[in-house]
Amino acid sequence: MKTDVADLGAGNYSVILDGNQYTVHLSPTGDAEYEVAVDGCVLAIKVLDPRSLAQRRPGSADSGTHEVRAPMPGKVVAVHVSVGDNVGREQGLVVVEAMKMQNELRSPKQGRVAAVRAKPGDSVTAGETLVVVD
Amino acid sequence: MKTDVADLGAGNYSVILDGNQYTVHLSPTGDAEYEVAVDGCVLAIKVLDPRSLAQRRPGSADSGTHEVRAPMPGKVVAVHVSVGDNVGREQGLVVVEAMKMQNELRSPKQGRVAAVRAKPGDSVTAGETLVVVD
Amino acid sequence: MFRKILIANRGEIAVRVIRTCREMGIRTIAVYSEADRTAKHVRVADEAFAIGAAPATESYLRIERILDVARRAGAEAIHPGYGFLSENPDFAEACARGGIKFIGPPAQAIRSMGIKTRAREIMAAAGVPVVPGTPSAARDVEEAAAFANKTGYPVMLKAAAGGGGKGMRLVESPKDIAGAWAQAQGEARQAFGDDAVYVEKAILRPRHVEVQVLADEGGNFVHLGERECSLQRRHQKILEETPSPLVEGNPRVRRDLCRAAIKAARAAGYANAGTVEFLMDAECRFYFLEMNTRLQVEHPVTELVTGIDLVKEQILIAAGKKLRFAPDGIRFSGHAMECRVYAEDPRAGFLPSPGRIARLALPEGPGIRVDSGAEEGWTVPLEYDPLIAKLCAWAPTRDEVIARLRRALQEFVVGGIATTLGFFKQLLEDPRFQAGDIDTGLLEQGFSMGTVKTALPRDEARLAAMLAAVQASRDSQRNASELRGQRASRWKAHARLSIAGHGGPSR
Amino acid sequence: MFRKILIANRGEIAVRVIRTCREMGIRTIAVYSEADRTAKHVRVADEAFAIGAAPATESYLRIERILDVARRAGAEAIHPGYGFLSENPDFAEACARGGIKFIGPPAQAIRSMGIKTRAREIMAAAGVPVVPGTPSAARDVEEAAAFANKTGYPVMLKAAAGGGGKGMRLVESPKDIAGAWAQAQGEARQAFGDDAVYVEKAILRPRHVEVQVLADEGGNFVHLGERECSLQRRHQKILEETPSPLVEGNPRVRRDLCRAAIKAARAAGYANAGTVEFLMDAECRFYFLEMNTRLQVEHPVTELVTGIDLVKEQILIAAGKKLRFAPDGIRFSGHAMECRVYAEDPRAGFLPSPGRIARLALPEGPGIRVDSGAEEGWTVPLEYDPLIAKLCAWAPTRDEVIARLRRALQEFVVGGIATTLGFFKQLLEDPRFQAGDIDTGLLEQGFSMGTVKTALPRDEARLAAMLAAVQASRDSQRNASELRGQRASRWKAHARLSIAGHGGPSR
Repeated sequence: MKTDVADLGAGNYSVILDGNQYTVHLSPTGDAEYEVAVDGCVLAIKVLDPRSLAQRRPGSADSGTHEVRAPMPGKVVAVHVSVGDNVGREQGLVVVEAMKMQNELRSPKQGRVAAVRAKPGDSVTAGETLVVVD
Repeated sequence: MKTDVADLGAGNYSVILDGNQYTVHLSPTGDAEYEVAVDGCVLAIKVLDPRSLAQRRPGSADSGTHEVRAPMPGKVVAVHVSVGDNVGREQGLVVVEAMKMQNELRSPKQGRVAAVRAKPGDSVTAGETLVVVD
Repeated sequence: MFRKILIANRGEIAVRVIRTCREMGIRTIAVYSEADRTAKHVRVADEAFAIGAAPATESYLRIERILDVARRAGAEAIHPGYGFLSENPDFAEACARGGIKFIGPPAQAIRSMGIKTRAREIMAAAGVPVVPGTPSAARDVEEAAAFANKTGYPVMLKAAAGGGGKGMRLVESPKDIAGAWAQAQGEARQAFGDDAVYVEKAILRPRHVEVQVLADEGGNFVHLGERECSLQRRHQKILEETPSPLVEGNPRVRRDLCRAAIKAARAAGYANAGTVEFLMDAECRFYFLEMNTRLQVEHPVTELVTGIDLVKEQILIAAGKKLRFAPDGIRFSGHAMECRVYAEDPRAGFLPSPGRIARLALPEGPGIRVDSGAEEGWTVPLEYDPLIAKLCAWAPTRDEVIARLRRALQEFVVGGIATTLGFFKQLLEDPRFQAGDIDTGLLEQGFSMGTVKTALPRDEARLAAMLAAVQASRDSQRNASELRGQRASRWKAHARLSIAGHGGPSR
Repeated sequence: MFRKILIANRGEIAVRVIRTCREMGIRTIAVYSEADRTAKHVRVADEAFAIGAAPATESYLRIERILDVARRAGAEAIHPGYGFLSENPDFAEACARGGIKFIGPPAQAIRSMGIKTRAREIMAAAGVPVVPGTPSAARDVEEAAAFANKTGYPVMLKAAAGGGGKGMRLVESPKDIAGAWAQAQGEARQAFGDDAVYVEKAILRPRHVEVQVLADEGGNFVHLGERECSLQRRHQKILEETPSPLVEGNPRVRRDLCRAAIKAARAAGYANAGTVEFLMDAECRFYFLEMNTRLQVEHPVTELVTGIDLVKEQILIAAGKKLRFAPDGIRFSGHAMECRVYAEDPRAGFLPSPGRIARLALPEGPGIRVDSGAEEGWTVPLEYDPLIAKLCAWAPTRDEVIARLRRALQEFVVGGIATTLGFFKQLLEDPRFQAGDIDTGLLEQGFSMGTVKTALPRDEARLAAMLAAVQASRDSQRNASELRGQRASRWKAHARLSIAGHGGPSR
């Protein structure tokens, strides 16, 4: 297959594969990690360097603790739980408001509230941990 | 007068003077030198730092020698003069072509051709000296 | 004619109004909150004045501050845009008291149309069809339930001071009415400071069809045809078009609808530009819903099929000019649609997505119109409405408009934040939408980015994405190495890739 | 219908054609030279193939290479755009031989209209008015002088194979004819490889008015009204509009003009989209000038007042479809204008200004259409035509179009290279232009960026510029200091400034 990649600047690439042209938009989301838009679809891509592979530690994905993070910057308008509360899956924990819209963050699992790091009136940034569920 | 300057990024500034709003586009043309577009007009502005003022040397503007430079990148299609030729003011010296358009460069003064640094077929960049008239 | 107009708004609509003022040779005054100093509406205005802190209650909703700027800067008129103070009769009155022309209807018309129950009364008295309902706000849940039992379920609870879907609840059966009543009251109180709620018979699978009207201050009225606005999410319009696919084939319905709109505007004592909204059932029976006493977000589609600049007409009317169009003097041509581009992430339940716009490339070419309040490099603030741009298309036929929008969406790039652009790409492929078979429930029921089956792009497109990523990674590594003054690392061209895909239809 | 079309062109017109193909569901194939790998027309196409080195003679003019790509990629038709091979009858024939449909007229029509003297002959025989002149190329300067003496000066010398103003000379008196003859011959030889020159009576202060025609392959013809293209520099159009301000007030002239255009197209044996150009004197007498056997640069203004997508009609006609419009079935609405945005520096005698586009902000909003071949970050190559974008506006009246363009020009930002945007800002303020009193000499005689009196912006705007510069300088110094890890230098807020101004009208 004949491939040709041209950098158009500002995260845009023109990729021609056997004559078929694709415009690809990349936004870096981390070290060698990209959110990639092509054909109106968005893909998350991580480029794995063989060297960095060696340094990777085995995954610790399933430890049982979940952090509920703000999905967007905004303002906390309500906190429904306290430390020690038992919560069900999908139970509402915190309400964050941005752009005139309120969004309720729910518990990803059944469990116990291990920490509450937000109170009504707080301004939060995207990705900030608001509640920890054990 | 109440002044307020806001940086909009990419060389754009919003300047509000007693309520009147101006959008100013700056392109740097050198150290603290800018081409500035405001109100559809273009100004050349140099910001003089008092420290750098001290270092400036007296101008050597009127030495009598003139360099005729390419006003744009392009290709030399004709050279009408040779070293030693006497030329009149406005006499054609070199023809440069770019974007399907031919442009004749003329002598800025009456004088003698001291150097010819281009020949037909040469690719030249903007600002490159093509002919020196003494 | 006015020499100076203050625009008491922000975002795309402020920019939109400024454009027309500029074309008319009228000097423009922008106002801005602390969050908007670098906003586009400030930059395109001739004059700009700060009016307070970021929350709208501290700035764009402050009547006295805005009037103070108007007086200081010598504004002769104020255009309120939509939202904020545009439907606030106290603002219209305060303008009048201050000797500044409010570009909109008389305060009395705003006030009576703003109380939904009062508006219904006026319309019923004028012979405009209204949905059967309680004549005014229900006293309590018992009165609401009694009406529902008499009329039959389902019914709709609605805030009397309402708008924008706030304080609205559909009740399907008697057992749900108590809970819904409490919710509707609570929302109404929070949103409008008024918990009055009334009850209407629910129209099933209704379509939202509205009529644009213009009236001068001498009592002349004209309509500019209908707009179909049935595509909504959480009672917010998301895509609008004209003509309405349903009404288009029924000239008699259109005639009756537009006549009813004029009748409604007359009954409201209206002047300037306004919109009469109707609910329409599948048999094309229509009922007065409410009157919006301002310019609508979706006004460009009407402009595209009539060639009339509605903001210009608003200004001319406010300046006391007579209507320039006879009722039969308006030519309608072709079809137009508008996509509201929101800073929301459709792949995450339409969560707001404020942030910096790293890249902005607008679609161009035949039949495309864009109205945006955003610029590359600008940070979308989180304090306001998430509408950042409106993408409109015109073409001779509806099918061609859809094809054109599809093309334009491929050209439209907003980088750095999530937007609803991808959502529209999918919506345009929906067979029900393409057939014009739409109602206000379509997006909630049969269609959403979360529930619709999404496919990954075909293999080759995925490969292209990977190659670009490898290349970018290589470039950044090289740059990083150079910066650190180290030797370029040996990069394995056959680096391994991990890919996760979400969203987007297959090509 | 074709499933795949190859676009044998580059720049804005290739992008323009691709847009319509995409809307029609037709897959597009771009071709590109080495200088154009990152060009927009490549990026918006579905497929893209390299065809050679940067000079057009090595790529975009290579018939065999283009046909080879068409064959390999499975193109069923080729759209030639304008320029390059679009009026090359050998290319049209080669396409036909290769079994690929050429989207344009029959080779025979291109050939006969391409030889200017032959075209004149055909038109005179068909009863289309032509300018009095030598029936074919003059044998020598003596024959030219003899004709000039008989008809009376001034006369025009023109290259028989000409176009674009090359090989054209106005001769005002007998003493100039020998020199002009040599120059015209020389230019004609260089530009077209053919030094045949003919003589015509010169029309003084002529207007350039052209008529858009469409013809299907079954011999049906329709016109889409006239375009006024009198605003030219060095015989290159720079601003076009429709309707023509001169013709607009003369329905009889328009009728005769459009009839003559249809007659001309018939006489040429024409099919597909074409344009019949006329010279018109102040008394509205018109004379056939030439026929352009392709899509014109300025076709969007016709699209804006008719709502017809000319590229779509071209493709439908090439696919054998019957014309979709009856002669009286086309509705004309309002007024439209086009500004050609060139990468040229109007403050330096319109020198070409290739280079990197550091910033690109397009105008938007009501009535604005942009067709560009440029993108932010892209470098305009120096090998090709300097046209980077076309800014068009539509409005109900000519005055409103001018106001709209003026507004749009304030929004249009191209950073990094010089463009003709500033030139248009001045042109739109010219009273003669505003009055519609234009002829092909206006820009050369009464108006140029060099000769027109330019004013500096008013004091306050200058001050704003200075403040921004001081701020930027301060920022960059701070950044530089931080990068170097040094302590931020003490910057004197009252830094001295030196200012030199050029260009631009006062506000």
